[in-house]
Amino acid sequence: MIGFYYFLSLILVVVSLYYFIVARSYVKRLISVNILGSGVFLFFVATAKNTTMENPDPVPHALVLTGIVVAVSATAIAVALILYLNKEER
Amino acid sequence: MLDFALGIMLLSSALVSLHSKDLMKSGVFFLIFGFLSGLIWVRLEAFDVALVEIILGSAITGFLIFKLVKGSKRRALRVSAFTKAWAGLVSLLFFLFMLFYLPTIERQDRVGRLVYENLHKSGVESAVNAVLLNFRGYDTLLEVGVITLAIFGLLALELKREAYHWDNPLLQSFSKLLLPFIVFFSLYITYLGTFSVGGAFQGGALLAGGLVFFALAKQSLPLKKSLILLFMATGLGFFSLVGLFYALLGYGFLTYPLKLSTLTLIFIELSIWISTAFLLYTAYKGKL
Amino acid sequence: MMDILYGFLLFLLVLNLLLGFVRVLKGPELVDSMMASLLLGTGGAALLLALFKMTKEVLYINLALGFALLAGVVGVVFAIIYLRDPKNGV
Amino acid sequence: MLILALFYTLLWLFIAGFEIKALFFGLLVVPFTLLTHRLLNLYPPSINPSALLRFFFYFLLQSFLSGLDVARRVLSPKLLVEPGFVVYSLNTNKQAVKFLLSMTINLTPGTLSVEIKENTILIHTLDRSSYNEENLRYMESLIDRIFL
Amino acid sequence: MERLAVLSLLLSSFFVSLFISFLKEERVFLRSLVNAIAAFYKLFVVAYLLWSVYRGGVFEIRYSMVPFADFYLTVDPLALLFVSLSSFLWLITTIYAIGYLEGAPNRRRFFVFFNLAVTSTMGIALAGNMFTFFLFYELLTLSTYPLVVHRGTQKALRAGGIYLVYTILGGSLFMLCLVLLYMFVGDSTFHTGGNPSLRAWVLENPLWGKLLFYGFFFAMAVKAAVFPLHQWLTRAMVAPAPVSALLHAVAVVKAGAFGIIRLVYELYGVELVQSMELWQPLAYLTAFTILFGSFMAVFQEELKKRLAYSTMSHLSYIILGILLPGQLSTMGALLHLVNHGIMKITLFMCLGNYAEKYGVHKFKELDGVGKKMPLTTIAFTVASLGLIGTPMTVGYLTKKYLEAGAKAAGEEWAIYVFYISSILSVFYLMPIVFKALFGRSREDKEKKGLEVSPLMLIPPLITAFLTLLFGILPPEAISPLKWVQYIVNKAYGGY
Amino acid sequence: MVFEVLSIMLMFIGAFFLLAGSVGLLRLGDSYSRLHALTKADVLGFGFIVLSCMLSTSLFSNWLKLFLIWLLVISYSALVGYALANRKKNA
Amino acid sequence: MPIDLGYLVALPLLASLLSLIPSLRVYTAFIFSLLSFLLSLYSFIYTLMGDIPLYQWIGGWVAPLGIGFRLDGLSGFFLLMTGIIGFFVALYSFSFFKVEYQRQGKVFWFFFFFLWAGLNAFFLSEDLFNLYVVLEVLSLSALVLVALPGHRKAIKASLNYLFLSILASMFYLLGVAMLYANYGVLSMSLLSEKLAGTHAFTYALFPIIVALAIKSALLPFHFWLPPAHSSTVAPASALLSSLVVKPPAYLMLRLWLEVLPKDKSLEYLSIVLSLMGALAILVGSYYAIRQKTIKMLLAYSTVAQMGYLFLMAPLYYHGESFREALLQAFALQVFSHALAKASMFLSSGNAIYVARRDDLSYMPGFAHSHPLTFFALFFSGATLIGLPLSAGFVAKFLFLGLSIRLGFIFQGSIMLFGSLLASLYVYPIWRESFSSHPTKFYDNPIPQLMELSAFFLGFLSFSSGIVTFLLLQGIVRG
Repeated sequence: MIGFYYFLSLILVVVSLYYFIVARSYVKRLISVNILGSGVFLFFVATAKNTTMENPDPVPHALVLTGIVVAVSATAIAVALILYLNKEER
Repeated sequence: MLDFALGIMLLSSALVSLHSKDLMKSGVFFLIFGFLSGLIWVRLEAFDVALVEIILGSAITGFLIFKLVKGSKRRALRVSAFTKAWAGLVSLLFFLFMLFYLPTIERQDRVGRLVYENLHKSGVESAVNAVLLNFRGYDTLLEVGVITLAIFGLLALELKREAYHWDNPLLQSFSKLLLPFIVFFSLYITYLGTFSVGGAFQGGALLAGGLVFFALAKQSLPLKKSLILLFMATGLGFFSLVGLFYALLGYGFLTYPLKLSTLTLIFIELSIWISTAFLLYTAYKGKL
Repeated sequence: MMDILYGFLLFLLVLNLLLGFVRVLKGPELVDSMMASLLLGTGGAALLLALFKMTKEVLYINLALGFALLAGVVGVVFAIIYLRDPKNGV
Repeated sequence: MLILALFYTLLWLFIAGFEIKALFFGLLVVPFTLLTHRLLNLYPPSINPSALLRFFFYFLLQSFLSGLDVARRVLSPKLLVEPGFVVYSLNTNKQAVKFLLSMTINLTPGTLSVEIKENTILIHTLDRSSYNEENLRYMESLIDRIFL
Repeated sequence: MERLAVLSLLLSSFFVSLFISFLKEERVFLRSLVNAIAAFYKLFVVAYLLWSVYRGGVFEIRYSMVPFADFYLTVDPLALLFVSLSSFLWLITTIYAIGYLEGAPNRRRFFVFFNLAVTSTMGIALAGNMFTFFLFYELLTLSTYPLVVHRGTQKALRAGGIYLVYTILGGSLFMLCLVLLYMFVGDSTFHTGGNPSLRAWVLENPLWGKLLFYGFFFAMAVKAAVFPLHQWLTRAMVAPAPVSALLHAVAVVKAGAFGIIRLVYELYGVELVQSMELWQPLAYLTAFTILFGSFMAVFQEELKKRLAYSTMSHLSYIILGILLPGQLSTMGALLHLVNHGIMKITLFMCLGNYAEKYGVHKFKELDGVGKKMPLTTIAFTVASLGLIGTPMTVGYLTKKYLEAGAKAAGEEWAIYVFYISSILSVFYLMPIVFKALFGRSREDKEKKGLEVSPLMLIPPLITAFLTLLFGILPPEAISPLKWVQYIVNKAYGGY
Repeated sequence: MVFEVLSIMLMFIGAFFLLAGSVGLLRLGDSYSRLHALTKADVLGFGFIVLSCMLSTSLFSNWLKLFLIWLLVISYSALVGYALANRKKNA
Repeated sequence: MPIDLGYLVALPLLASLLSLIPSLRVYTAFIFSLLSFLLSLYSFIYTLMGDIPLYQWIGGWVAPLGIGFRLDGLSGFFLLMTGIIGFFVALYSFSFFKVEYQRQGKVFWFFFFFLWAGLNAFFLSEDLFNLYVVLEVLSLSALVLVALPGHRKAIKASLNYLFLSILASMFYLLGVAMLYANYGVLSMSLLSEKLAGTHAFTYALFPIIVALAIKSALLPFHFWLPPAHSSTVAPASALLSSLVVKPPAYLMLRLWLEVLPKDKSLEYLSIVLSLMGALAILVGSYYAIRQKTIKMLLAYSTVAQMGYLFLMAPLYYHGESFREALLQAFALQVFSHALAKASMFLSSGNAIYVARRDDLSYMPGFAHSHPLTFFALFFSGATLIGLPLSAGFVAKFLFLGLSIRLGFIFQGSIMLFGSLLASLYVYPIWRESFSSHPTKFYDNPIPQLMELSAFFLGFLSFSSGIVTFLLLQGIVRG
């Protein structure tokens, strides 16, 4: 099962990487970067499950939590900047 | 079975979100992606992550993305075949690379066991929060720093933004009615953090959601701007002050004595709760 | 026995999500896609509660609480932001 | 205010349990919540409990019926639907009643409130032939009795 | 105490430079005062050092600056020769510059870099190994660039650009050679008679040794303006007179020559250079430079350019003297290092006076200047005679030693080179004197008092006097000659 | 045991209604009608599931929470239904 | 225990918050920048005297569980660098925001101190994941600093920067996750023990290296840097160009020299990096030479100068026996470039302040009208070229020596050629500032503090070469 999640995360990362490069609009780029992040988080969380203990390893969970918060902050500021640029364009 | 279904849904929503020419559709599917990944975290027993993903990763990010999409022109720009080709090549290479990598991962105990062994010394009963607040509290301090930084940065640039709202009485009364509940439950989730799934970020983000809802119904919070600013800075300020305080006392930076750790952590959680809430709220609003 | 029952139950719930998802994918209007938030809100919460039933872990209820609290907000926010401007509607 | 305080305290106690930590946290939570009420100037209206209860059960019934109704229509081989709009004019002019009613309309068989005007509600019905205004009238009166 | 003396030699002008950079432009008096005090102080320290080194004192500062290389300052007789020359001339030039630049803009910047240049000259003199030498050698480039372009005219800027191109390319070559040296040998300390570890290595790898030698030589030949690398020198004459005087008579060009002395005598060692016949092609090149410089000088209309070509040829005297084997030629070279400095500085200061007073820059404008400015013209004439090599002047001594050295080395062709050059120098120097003295008289109004301000007049007179004095002093007296003898005896007695 | 069986049955009923809602979402012709299906059937299905969960737990706090979840879900369903319908109408 | 290293992070953080209070801003800025500078100085001096490497486990939780601070020679040295530049930029900013950009001045300090805290945290951190968070702190505060002027160009530059830096962060995180999946630890010191004899880490290395290359603007990813560094206000440019691009390179060196074991694949990687570095030097210098505006010139020169750090990657791999010398060369290259670039950007701020323009050709006669600023440009330019006495020279000398000793002639020659190119792009600045044509000089005075701080930075960058033995003692000690 873990293999499936690893694979899933891999696909997410690769696909969003492709779209990140291809994307011509900031919005798409932002979305693809966020999805890429989710792929990475998925990888991390799957790692947490890949253990001999009965409970998953809490450390990756905490790290992913941190990662999500960081990603949200970056997204927030990106959104503000893009909106500003769009408004200027009009 | 469930995993596969969820996985396929996740993947397809990601693809649609990435590929769709219509930015709005991308936005919607991004939100769906967030929800689904929340469910996936649940399947992976990462409950804390799930909660954060649902509240922050999907809801708050979703709000932001909506707003962004709404403010952007929706025109499809043509991509040259060359770009596609090299992008495809890069991704393919990366894919193959990772494919070779994946088998090298082995099932093993990592730091997890150590966390459970030291849990009783941390002042928190939930393992994830113990890591977050105590074992790797420094990370969390910086994380609070990052989010504070981002939002203050956004304010500092003074980027004027359009406000979206719906001046609807029903909505207004509903959001108003809901707010105390949300405050209550966000605090409850924060409280849960000390022994179960939950925590300050989750609680704060929940409250932020409520506040955004409140603001969207064309109402303004009866709080002074300076007070909101103070709330926003509370998390970082309090956390670093605590760190400094213990350093000055001689315990060491961010080192809590065993007896006081629970109390300290509760106050830290509260401060993070309130600042997260107002930070994310401001992140959505774009101004004070 | 119970496992099969629960398995079937989960199957039903996932089927529910999948069916809804098909509609969301198909569109044709944005409003239809937006119903996803509603669908995922209730469907997801139901899934969580079913898992609670299976495992008797209280934390699923808390998760469902969070889900329920946010799903609705998301739907309304959707409606407000998206359909604000007549040009961008439908 | 007192009622609210009592309400939240009890809610907290029941939800969080009776540990020391929970009590301590509760001491912070309840004032916070009350403060929110205070800030929003939000106080519970005086209500008639027995009417509320009656409404509640009636609502449950309606909700059940509506669910059944929809499921029946949807699952029948021929879709038994004939969508259309109707306008329902309100008798009352209490704001709260109007809102609560328009919400409940969504959960009663075959109706969906689309637009709330001064004292009319635009309703979308799933099946025009089975639209039943009396039902709504009755509900309105029930709700009207809740708020004193 | 010893370390302090060495350091203060180096740092006195450096601190002056730093101090001045914070002074306001208007604080003329304070600036001049500080400059003068530092110059006198330095002279005092030099005197002290001369005395103690003569009595066998050892002065050195050494610490490991980077993992491979040491920062090493040492005071040996050769260093002292150069130090005393440049600190004396510095004093002279400082006085002159204060007068010359009176009322001119940007004097603060000028003096900052002027002092920095002197610091680097001191460093070059005191460097105890090639690494330290290189540090100050490049610092000299850096600090003289602003002086060259001081005026900021397009011409000056172009000259500065060419100067930088040459010196930085030379510097890169230098650095490359230095790094190679450190990587292969690991030591670049100057030893009397040659660095032993280098010697061992060169004997093992003659090809590399040869390459390295030529690399170093050409890196320094850039500054010494040996034939293909001389372009910058003639153009750099756009700088203000004191700059040309000090830097192009002493600091920059002599630094190159001084570096070659160090290279030949103390890094490779005379024996190695001779046994490997490293010197011969270079000697021919320098001989050609002598002739070329003198020849070109004859046809220069611009006076400063004329002197610049003359500098070029005279520097090659020094280098040829170094390269030719034998004690006598070495003595000639070292003497010429000093003598040429004294004479050239006189000439430049005199030209500066002409230019300042009557705006004379070209040969044809010289008419009758000599009668109006008799003292300046006397100084000029004395120095010119010295450069030509007339008896009773220091120039004669130099030529005598150089010719004797050439004869001793068995390289008679070099003697003819010196002769021809002397004849050519008559042709390019004497017309100036004649034109100044006997040209049509100028119609400018007579001004009262001295011909130029005393600050500008006294320095050339002093140096002109010294030209004569050192020329007629007996060999026993305290003079550069004696010091040079002392050095050469030590150098050749070393092995 | 009786409770257990009952609760599982309830859960299946709930799942059935949810499924019905989704089927409705798929089959119905216009957006308004689809909203009907979602709001009504889903809410009912969810109600059953909540009920079933209530039966299988004995903690009062859980009951309370489940009730609150239910309350939230129905009110949100109603509100979102209204909001979407309204926005579509005025779009 | 000498002093709690946490102060180095917590104090600037606190200062950033306090600086938001308008009435306290100036005092906060002054007191805390002085305090942070003294703290950095103290830690540097500690590395010269005390026993290093010094580990401090935050919260008392030892490595696999908790996070550690690690103070050793290299980090102490970089702390000093941060302290010096931070302090002088602070001094500069006092005046700068008084006379210009008043609105931005209100918020500048917040991000300034945040950046400072982030840099201190980066140099001290010992944990890979913690470094991820710190990288985010750095890039977000840098991003805001880029966007600070608020005009379209700046915003666009900052957006491009933001996207690349998020991408890079994600890649970095992926690499960290991969390492954690394979080895189960995040602390560098533990990782180095676990890595020995294994090969799986080479996979994780790839995303990490890509991320670090993006963040430090190595060649194919360099395009974000010039617009970002050139479009903002002078103090911010100075901070960005001198400090913000350095940490990734530092981390790479750390990984290379202290964490990763010898592995064949690393050798290939190092060659690739080296080629990219060489290209960065050539391309960066080429574009720098072609620029017509001073800030763009300086920004491209940063690209070129960062190239040196990567050019020498094969040395990091092969130069085990010269580890100390390598560390010193690296440290000095970073140090000299940082100081010089900060000074140059500050001086360019002065130039723009008087000339009101960014074009190189609009700063004529600068050496005549504002000598102190010119001195700053002059000394720092000399440092960039790597002329002797400057720390840049010592670094280049060491690099060149090592590359010859280890047989990397190509790297050595690129190095030498690079400094020639550097002189080509520094020279126009000097020439223009000397030019007296057209004869119009800018007579309006520049505030004293602005001139002095630029001058001191330039002077320090130039003269520090002579005391390198003192500066590098910490690195020698370990």
